This record gives sequence, C-alpha cells and structure tokens, in this order.
Amino acid sequence: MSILVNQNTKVIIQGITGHQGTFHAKAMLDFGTKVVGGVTPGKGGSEVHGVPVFDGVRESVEETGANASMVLVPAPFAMDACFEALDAGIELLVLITERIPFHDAMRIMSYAKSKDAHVIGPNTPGIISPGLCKIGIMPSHIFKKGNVGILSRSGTLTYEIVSWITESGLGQSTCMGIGGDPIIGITFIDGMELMEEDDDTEAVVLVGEIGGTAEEDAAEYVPSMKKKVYAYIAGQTAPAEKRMGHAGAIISRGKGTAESKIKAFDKVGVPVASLPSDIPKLITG
Amino acid sequence: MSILVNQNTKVIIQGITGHQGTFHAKAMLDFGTKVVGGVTPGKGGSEVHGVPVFDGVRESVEETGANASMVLVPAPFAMDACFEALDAGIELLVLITERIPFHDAMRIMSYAKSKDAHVIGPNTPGIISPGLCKIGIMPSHIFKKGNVGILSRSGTLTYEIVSWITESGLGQSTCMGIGGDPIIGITFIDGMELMEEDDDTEAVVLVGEIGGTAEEDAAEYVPSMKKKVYAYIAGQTAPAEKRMGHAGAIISRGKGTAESKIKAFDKVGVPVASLPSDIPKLITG
Amino acid sequence: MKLFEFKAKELLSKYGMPVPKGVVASTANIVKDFPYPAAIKAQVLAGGRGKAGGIKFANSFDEAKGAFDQIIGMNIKGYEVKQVLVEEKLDIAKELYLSFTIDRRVGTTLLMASTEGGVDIESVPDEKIFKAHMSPLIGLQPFIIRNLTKALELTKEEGKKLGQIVRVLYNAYEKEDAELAEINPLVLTEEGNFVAGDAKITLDDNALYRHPEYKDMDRNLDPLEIEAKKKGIAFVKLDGDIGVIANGAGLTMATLDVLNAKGGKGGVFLDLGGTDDPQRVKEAFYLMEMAKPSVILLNIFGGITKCDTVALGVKEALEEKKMDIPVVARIKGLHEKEAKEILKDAGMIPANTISEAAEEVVRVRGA
Amino acid sequence: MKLFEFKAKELLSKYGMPVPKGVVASTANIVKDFPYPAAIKAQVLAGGRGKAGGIKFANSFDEAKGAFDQIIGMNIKGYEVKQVLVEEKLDIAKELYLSFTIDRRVGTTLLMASTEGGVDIESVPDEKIFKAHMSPLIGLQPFIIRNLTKALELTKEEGKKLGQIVRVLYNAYEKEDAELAEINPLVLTEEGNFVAGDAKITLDDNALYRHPEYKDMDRNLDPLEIEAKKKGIAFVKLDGDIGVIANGAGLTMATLDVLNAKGGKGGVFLDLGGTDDPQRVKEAFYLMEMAKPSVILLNIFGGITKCDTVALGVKEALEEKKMDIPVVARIKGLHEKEAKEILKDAGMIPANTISEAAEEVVRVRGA
Repeated sequence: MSILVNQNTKVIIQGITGHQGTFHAKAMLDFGTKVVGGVTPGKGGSEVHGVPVFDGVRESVEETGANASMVLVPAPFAMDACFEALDAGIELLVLITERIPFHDAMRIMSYAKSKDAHVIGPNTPGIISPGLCKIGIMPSHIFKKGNVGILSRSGTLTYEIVSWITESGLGQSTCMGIGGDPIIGITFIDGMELMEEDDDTEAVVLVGEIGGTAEEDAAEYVPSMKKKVYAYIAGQTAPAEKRMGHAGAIISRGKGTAESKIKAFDKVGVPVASLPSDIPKLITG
Repeated sequence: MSILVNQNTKVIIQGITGHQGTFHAKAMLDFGTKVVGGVTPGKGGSEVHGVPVFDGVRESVEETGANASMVLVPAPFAMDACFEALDAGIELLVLITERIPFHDAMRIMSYAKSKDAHVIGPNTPGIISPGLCKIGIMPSHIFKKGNVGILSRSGTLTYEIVSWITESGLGQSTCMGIGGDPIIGITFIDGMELMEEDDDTEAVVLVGEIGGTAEEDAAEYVPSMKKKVYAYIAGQTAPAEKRMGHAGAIISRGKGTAESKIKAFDKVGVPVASLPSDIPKLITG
Repeated sequence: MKLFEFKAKELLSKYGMPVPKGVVASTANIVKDFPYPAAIKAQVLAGGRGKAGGIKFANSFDEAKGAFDQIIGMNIKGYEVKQVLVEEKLDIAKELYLSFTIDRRVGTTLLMASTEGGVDIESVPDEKIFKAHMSPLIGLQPFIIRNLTKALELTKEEGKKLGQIVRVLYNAYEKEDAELAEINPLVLTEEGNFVAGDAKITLDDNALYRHPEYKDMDRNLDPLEIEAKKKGIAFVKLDGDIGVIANGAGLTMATLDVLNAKGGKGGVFLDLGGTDDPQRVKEAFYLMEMAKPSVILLNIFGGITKCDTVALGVKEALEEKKMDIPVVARIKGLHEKEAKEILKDAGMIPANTISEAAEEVVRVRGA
Repeated sequence: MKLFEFKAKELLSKYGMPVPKGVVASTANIVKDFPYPAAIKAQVLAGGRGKAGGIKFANSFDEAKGAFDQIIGMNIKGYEVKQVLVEEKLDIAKELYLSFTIDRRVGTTLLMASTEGGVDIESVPDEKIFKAHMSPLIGLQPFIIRNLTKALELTKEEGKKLGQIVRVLYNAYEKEDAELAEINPLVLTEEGNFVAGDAKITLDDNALYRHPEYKDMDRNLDPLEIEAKKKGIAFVKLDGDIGVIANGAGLTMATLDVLNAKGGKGGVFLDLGGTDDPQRVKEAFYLMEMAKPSVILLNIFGGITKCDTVALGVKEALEEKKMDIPVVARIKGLHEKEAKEILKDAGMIPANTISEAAEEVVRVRGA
C-alpha cells in the first residue's frame, strides 16, 4: 500500500506542453505512473510523449477517467487551473507551482476542502511511492521501495536525505513534499495520520524547517502514533525576519524558530538528526 | 429512529426573542424538543421561557453544545445568520425564513455543503418526528407517532394531509418540509434516501407542487427504493408564468407543469392522490 | 420581476454591455431624428413577439411611422404594446446565445451559450449548447470563459471579446440579483464586435429590497395584483369567476385544483399566508371583493393560525363592505368550533371538506 | 514586502481609513507650516521604535526641528532612519488593536482585535484578544463584526463606527494581497472617532505582479539583496564571512547549519533553485562575488539538476571574473563524475559530504 496515490491513480498534467511539463511527463511515464492526459488551453488534440493533450480539464477527465492532476502552470494562472480541476471532479491536486499568492492559495485550499479533494503543495516536489506511482518532479532514481515514510517541506534537502536512506540499504514507502509555502493543503499531521494507517510504512521521517508551527503541531500529534517518528529541521542558524528562500521559511515576530521545533520533538521523544546523513543511522539505531 | 433529528438533537433558535421566536420556542419546548439556547444580537444574557439567550452563535454552541439551529431571522439577515451558524459548527440548519434572495440561498447552500452541514429549507415549516423532536413551526397536535414519512414543499397543505393521515388511524415517522423556494438544501431525493434507511418509516408521501423538476427527479429515484411511495401535486390548474405564492411554484418556459410530474410518478407506479384526503386511503389500500 | 427589453439593455449598458443605439417611444414623432435604417420593436413581457409581428424594419422616418402605427396598441399574447423601441439596425455576421440562470436542480448558476442564437434556446439541440455550472463561492472563473470560447469555435480575437461580454453579463446578473440574464441574439457584427441584439432580465422579487430603483417599475401586472403586492399578499388573477382564499400557497393551489375538478373555475388565487390578524384578513377580503368574484371559497386549515380570529376578520370585512357575494367556508383546526359559529352568524355557507366546499360553490354559482 | 508607516497609511487612506494629517520629510524645513502640536515619528521597518526614542512630540516648529535632528539618522535595530513622519497629535480616549493576518495553521485569514492597543499584541493576554477566522469563500461577514463589537464591549455607536473601520481594513488587506494589515493603536479620539494611530502592512511578495505600483518601492534591503531579487535569485545577507551556495532553500539552510556547527559563519545564503542553466549559475556567482566572502561553500545535489552544467557555470564565472576566492565544492547526483572533473580543473577544493565540505571551508578560511 501507499498513501494518497497507488498504481491505479490516473494522472493528468496541467501545463503539459511547457518545458517542465514535457520533461516530467516523460519522467513520470518512465517511472510507470499512469499519465493519461495533459491539459494546455489551445493545444488540445496534440500529444506529448504519446499522451493526449486537451484544452480543458473536464474534457480530459471525461475522456480518460483521470482522478489526479499535477499542476505546473505559472503562478498567476494556478488558482484558475486548480478551480478548473476541482470543478471537473479531480480528487488529488499536486500543486508544483511556486510563488502562488497567499490569498490565491487560501482560496484554493478552502475550495478544495469544500469539494472533499486533497491538495499537495503548493511549492511541492510532489509525491512518490516507489514501484507504484510518482506525481511530481523528484528524481526517481534515488528512491527505492522500502518502509520509511517521508514528509517534507523541502525539495533538494529531501533528495539529500532520501539518497542517504537509500544508500544505507533502507527504502521508502511514500515520500511526500507537503510544500514550502505558508498556506498548504495536506499537513504533516494529515500525512502522519495516513502513514500510521499505511501497512507499508514502519517509520516516519519529518523534514521540517523554520517558519510557522507545523513541526510543533506535528510533535503534539506524535504521542497518538504507534510508529516511530524521526525529524530533521533546516534553518537552525537562520536569522529572524529574513525569508530563507521558501516563502514559509521565515522567523517572524519571534515565531517559528528551529529551537522551538527541536524542543517540541525532544519533548515527545522524536530523535532529531543534526546532519541530513544521520537520519538512516537514527532509524537503524 | 427518525431522520436528521432525534431525541438528542440540541437546538438553538436564531431570532428567539422575536414574536415568532418566542412563540415557537414555547411550542417546541412543550413538544419536548431540547431547545438549549437562543441567539439574538444585543439580547445576550436574557431568557425566553427559561432558555438562555446569547449574542452570538459560537457562544451559544460553546455554552450549550447545540448541534442544530432553527433560523427565524428576517430575510435580509438570513445569509449572515446561516454563515454564523455554519462557522460555529452547527450541523443542521432549519431555515424557516421566507423570501430569502436566490443568490443568498445559493451561497448558503454551497457554503453549508463545504462544511458538510445539512440545510432544511428555506421557506420550510421545519421537521418533526412525533415523540422525538420538532424543529419548526408546525402544529404539534395534529401529528401522531407512526410509520408514514412525509416530505413536502408546502406548509398548511402538509398539515391538511397530515391531519387526514392521523384521523385515519395512521401516524408519522418523520415529516419534513423541504421548502417552497427554488433553491433549497435537502431535496426530495435526499429525504427519500434517508427514509429508505429509516426503520420507523414504512411508506413515504411526497407532497409536491408545480415548478421545477423536483418531483420528476424524485420519480426517477423511486425504482431504487423498497418502500412504497405516494404523491400529491398541488397546482394542477395553475396558469403558466404566474408565481403561485411560493417562489418555487411557477410554470416557467413550459417547465414544471403538474401534468409532467404526475406522468413521471405514474411511470414508476407511484399512486398520485387527486384529493389531499385521499392519501391515507391510498396507503391503507 | 421581468424587465422590458429597453430596461434590460439600459441596465446591462451600465455594466459595460455594448447595446445598439436606441430610443423608447410611445408616439412616433419622438424618433423623427433617428439615424435610419432602424428596427422598430414592440416592448412587451412576452416571448415570440417577432412571429407575432412585433418587430419591423424601417429605412426612413416615414417607414418607421408606418411600422409604429402597426405595432403600438398591438396585443401580443394578452399584453398590449404601450411602448416601442426604435433601434439602430445591426450588420449581423453571426447570432449567438448567452445566458446566466439559476439552476434550481443543482442550486447554482448555470451559464449557457450557443452559436445558434436568435431562436428560442429550447429549440436548439442540446449538443449545440455549452453549459457550465458555477459555484457562488468562486463565481465566474477564467477557465469557464476559456472552455466556452473553445466550445463555440470562435477565433482567438472573438473569444477575447466574448470573454469581456460574458464577464459583464455575469457581473450584472450577480450584482442585480437576477434570476435570468439572457442575450439572444448576441450579435457579432460584420465589423467583428459583439452587441446585445435583445436582452431578457428577470430580477429576483425576493431581492428587490436591495434594489429600490426598481420598486415602482411597470410590472405589467393587473392593477389588483400590484395592489396586493404592495400589501404583501399573494394574489393572482385567473381566468374564471370564483374567488379562492386559503392559508398557505400549497393549500390555496390544492383548493383551486379541487374546485376546478368539481366544475368550478377559479378567478382569483389569494393566499392569506400564516396570518390570523383580523385586520390582514379584512384587507385580503377587500382585495377579493375588488376582483368581483361570483362566489368565494374560503378554506382555512388552522394549525398555528387560529380559525376564530380569521373568521372574525372575514365577518367584519363582509359587514363593513356590505358584501353580498356568497361565501362557502371550510374551516378546520385550532378554535374550529368558535370559528364555525362566527361564520354561521355572518351568513356563510359551511362545508366540512375541500371537496364539499367546492361542490357547494359550484351549486351556489349555478343557482 | 513591509511598507513604511506613511506608505501603509497612504494605502489604507485610499480605501477610506481615517488617518492623522501628516507629512513625510527628510529635512525639518519641509514641515515649517505644519499645524503643531505634532508627533515626530521615525520611519523604519522595525518594531519598538518608540522605546528606542524614535517617536517625539513637538508643540512648535522649533521643537519639531529639535526632535527631527535627534531622530533623523538614528539607528533603530540596525536600520538607519532616513525619513520622518510629522503627524497631527491625536486626542486619545482609547487605544485599540486591530489586524488581519494569514493564519498558516488554519489556512485562512485571522482577525484579531483588542481593547489593549498601543502595546505589542504578543504581550496582551489571550483572553483580552478577540479572534475570528474567515473563510476566503465568504470573506468578512456582518456577524464577525457584531461579535467583535460585543467582545470589545463598545457602545452601539462606537461599534457601528468600528464596523466601518474593520470593513475598510479587510478590503485593503484582501485587495492589496497583504499578509498582514495591522492598526496598532487604533485610536478612539476624545471626539469619538476612530483614527489609525500607526499602521503596519506587509504585502505578499508572491502577489506583487498584481500590484506593479509597489515594484520600485524602497525595500530597506541590502543593495545586493535588491539586485538578487531583480534576478529572481534567493539571496540573503548574513552576519558572517562565508558564502554558501546550494540548490534548494532547504538544502541551502541545512548547509548553512552544518557550516555553523563546524565553527564557520555564513555571510551569504544563496539558493540556486532548480536551475542548471550555466548562465544563471554564473549570475549567481557574480552576486556572490560582490558580497566578498572569504570562502565559498558550494553544495549541489543533482536530482533533476545536472551537476556538470552547474559546474560549468561555476567554472566560467570564476574564470571570467578572475575570482580568487577559494571554493569548496560538494557535488552529488546526476553527472556527478563529469562535474567533479570540471571543478577540479577550475581549482576548486572537493568534498564528499556536507560535513566534510564545512570542515574544509573552516580550515581554508583559517589558513
């Protein structure tokens, strides 16, 4: 098993004909993901790596039975793309797009909730269950089927950690980027709940960073879990009031420090790695 | 059992200090409904028939644990009252208010759906399960516990039919007014689904009227039910393009005629009474 | 409330909708200086006026005058033409259909558009109509316009212009609390611009309190219906001669149905609503009297409403106005006995059921 | 992007917010004709300026001049005061707090209000703060204002006026894409009117494309940070002397953390993002050079990004600018081998892990 996606997930890519869209359509197809269609207004009728392109999402859903969409359209058009997908009945949105205005993100999340749909992201590398499904832009080759579940606010840092896990001989059940923005869909807690129920996941790794209270909230949830949780926090030496690349990674008004997050994890017995490469060592003990 | 309400439903009344509010608070208390509070902005701290009045819904929910609300506030303020209730976690709204603008009603229904809450109405007399709970303005004394479920777009016409049912020796499981407006929450079909599952309901009576296609839709649903369905349609001799009192009761652009509704019921074997008083005769055969 | 074409266009124009240059007139002389050729269009709240001869074309003032004389005073589906819209004639390249309505089935707004404009949308095959529902929580979004443009197979340039039209129409529909905002035909001119050839707007009566500017607008209603509306009484004039009063819209309709089934013919539908205030009941009876019915059928189910106070109102109305119209009364429910006494006192004919009352009414009328 | 107080007030005023009469000045002479008494307020993007002596009062131009000279050029939490706001002095009856912010925890807007205005809201006890979340699908609704008015125990008259203020602030917050719109204190004057005593507005950087009017606004950023922003590179100046470049914000932060743990001190945070375009990489290195770090730590994880093209960009940058800053490079992933060759060629010091690289950087710097 896996969380949120599996071998039957049928995916469309909104923005498939762009540079990124074409590249990752291929990568996802190579991985084995059921990419059943793409959407680019005005490009309906064409194909990308054999995948049919449609002008609108409803059309693509009607023709292909897609239930998930990866959104790669530029930030100014992302809200519209999400609304279109949600109105067409898409149940899982993987919102790769960065720099979506916060007010747009709030509208997207609220509307998705009203439709009982899930949103991963925005500003996420996506979700991958090795051997089953990848919806995202992660490098497939670093992953290996296994029993470590990973939830992360980051991209490359996750790959760094994943590659250490894979090199150590362990593998991943599902690895999900929850997104580096302040307003996101699925949270650490949502992911932990799903992983707690997932038979394939034995341990959960949280890759957090400064900003917000997502890690503190996650720590509060840990005691209700049977599975072991590990964490890494980036930004321990970041200054206050400076946005560290990610829109969500900012210590503002004294909130969101790495110190507070590590303390919260310590309190509930979650080992916090001091180096990304330490994660597999913590897991194997 | 019953549908949507039962002996544990805790009800607040929004607009309790008005003339109607005070009157029906008493009637509902006399009936045995758990009226736990009322809301009238500016009247917080007072009491109506021993029921505490609050200034806001959230406060009332926090203090009383209410999960349902009867809304009696005037039409211009109804949307706000509904939003307030929904944001405070109310799960069932009984929207008695008439003449709510259609655009407001659409917003209320969509927002309620986004909160997984139910709305009965607007322009409904409410819902009653004799012996268990009444949220509404119906005359309690005409009802009797029994096994006929009633779903109606009307008020007094329903009472007329209910009194014939009661006089015939039969009784009611739940009687719900779905509302006389074009935009309503719970539909005939929603009610039929619930009644099909309800152990206390043996037969379902639909009291329809001209306008819209609610009866035709209901007829389409009938074959999937095990329980017997009966119907009455008001407005068989109403002219086109004239609103017959209810905002929803209008034959417009050739749609919504009684003829079409009766035909739809005939097709699926639903006996349609020609007089309100015929309903119990049809049920008992 | 339905708006006349010229009112609808006036309203849409405020929101930025391109409409033809036009003048409303009740006498031909007003449009002497109009730049002809022009279309002369009857202003009535009924469909199919074209077929009925309510639209003519004129190349000069003289021709316009002739057309005017033919159209003014015309009767179209029971409505007398009192005003005429003289409008610039458009160079039509295409005629589209565009509308926003409330879809009661889904509980949200439905956008419909078609390349088959200029005819009744009911007659257009379904596959030629683009339909999209819109959640009021997000409103009209760009993707809907995109999909619409594609479905109508418009050029990019046309699509862009149509998008603007769609936004304007939606804006008006929402801001003005309309039940229906329809442009049919939406004309694409030879110059490549969109213009509203016709416009139908129905405003939500329930929301008129938010739009007091329409309060006194000609409703094309019967004078008694206007009077009733002012008093907040549901009153509908019908073809027959028997007045039906009941409490509750459904019950009033049902009473009318039974009456008709028994061979009577309803002339007035009057719903008292939930009131048992004798004063309101009296006002309702005064209205009924003004409609001059041959007989009145009164049907009261007293659930919360007290029958006796209703009866009291009726009695007082009959006495004060010295009404000699026979009244057959069926009254049931709360304080039924007292009510029956009062009605007997007032000389009304009693009945126990709706059927009985209807039969009695037919008998009394025939007598 | 944070706005200066005077800019925030200017913006809010456009939406109808009452603000004190005021003039922004960088020299005292500009405010010769101001109707004193006045408040003289340092314009800096830092909190706590009152305590730091950045706010003074003046009864005359002479006094104002004195205050001016004291405040201008002052350093408040690292920010130099370059402008001063001279503002009419308010007759304060009450000081309230009012703000809208994005609550990332809930994913919706949070309204906060308190009667304890004029102090940092963090220091106000929770039970003295009214909080309400608002779904963006329905926005600010009357019931929220009603509950707010009640919670603040205002009179009906005051509540009505406050309602207007709340609506104006929400409107500005939403329309301008703000992350934060805060009025603290919201002054209730002796005459019974509300006036924004101070205003803090943070606009969402992601939404600035919708508000081009703020494009060139003084950001109080380091010149290099401004340069980087223009190029779309995430670049943050830090206290130390070592430049850290990595790809991805999380990885760059992690690299910085490891470096600091090993005794180094980061002077620049530079996130290359997902690019492997040598031209972009070169631009980033030019920026880094301008920051004059003692050593550079390059950390690339090539997942999708190809390590060799990144390496190529680095090499070209070093060569073209004839940079003699030592670079310790840890590079891993796609085309790792080729990349290592290129880096070796360019004279960079190789490392296998982040820890190793950090240790090497500290060693090189010390040498």
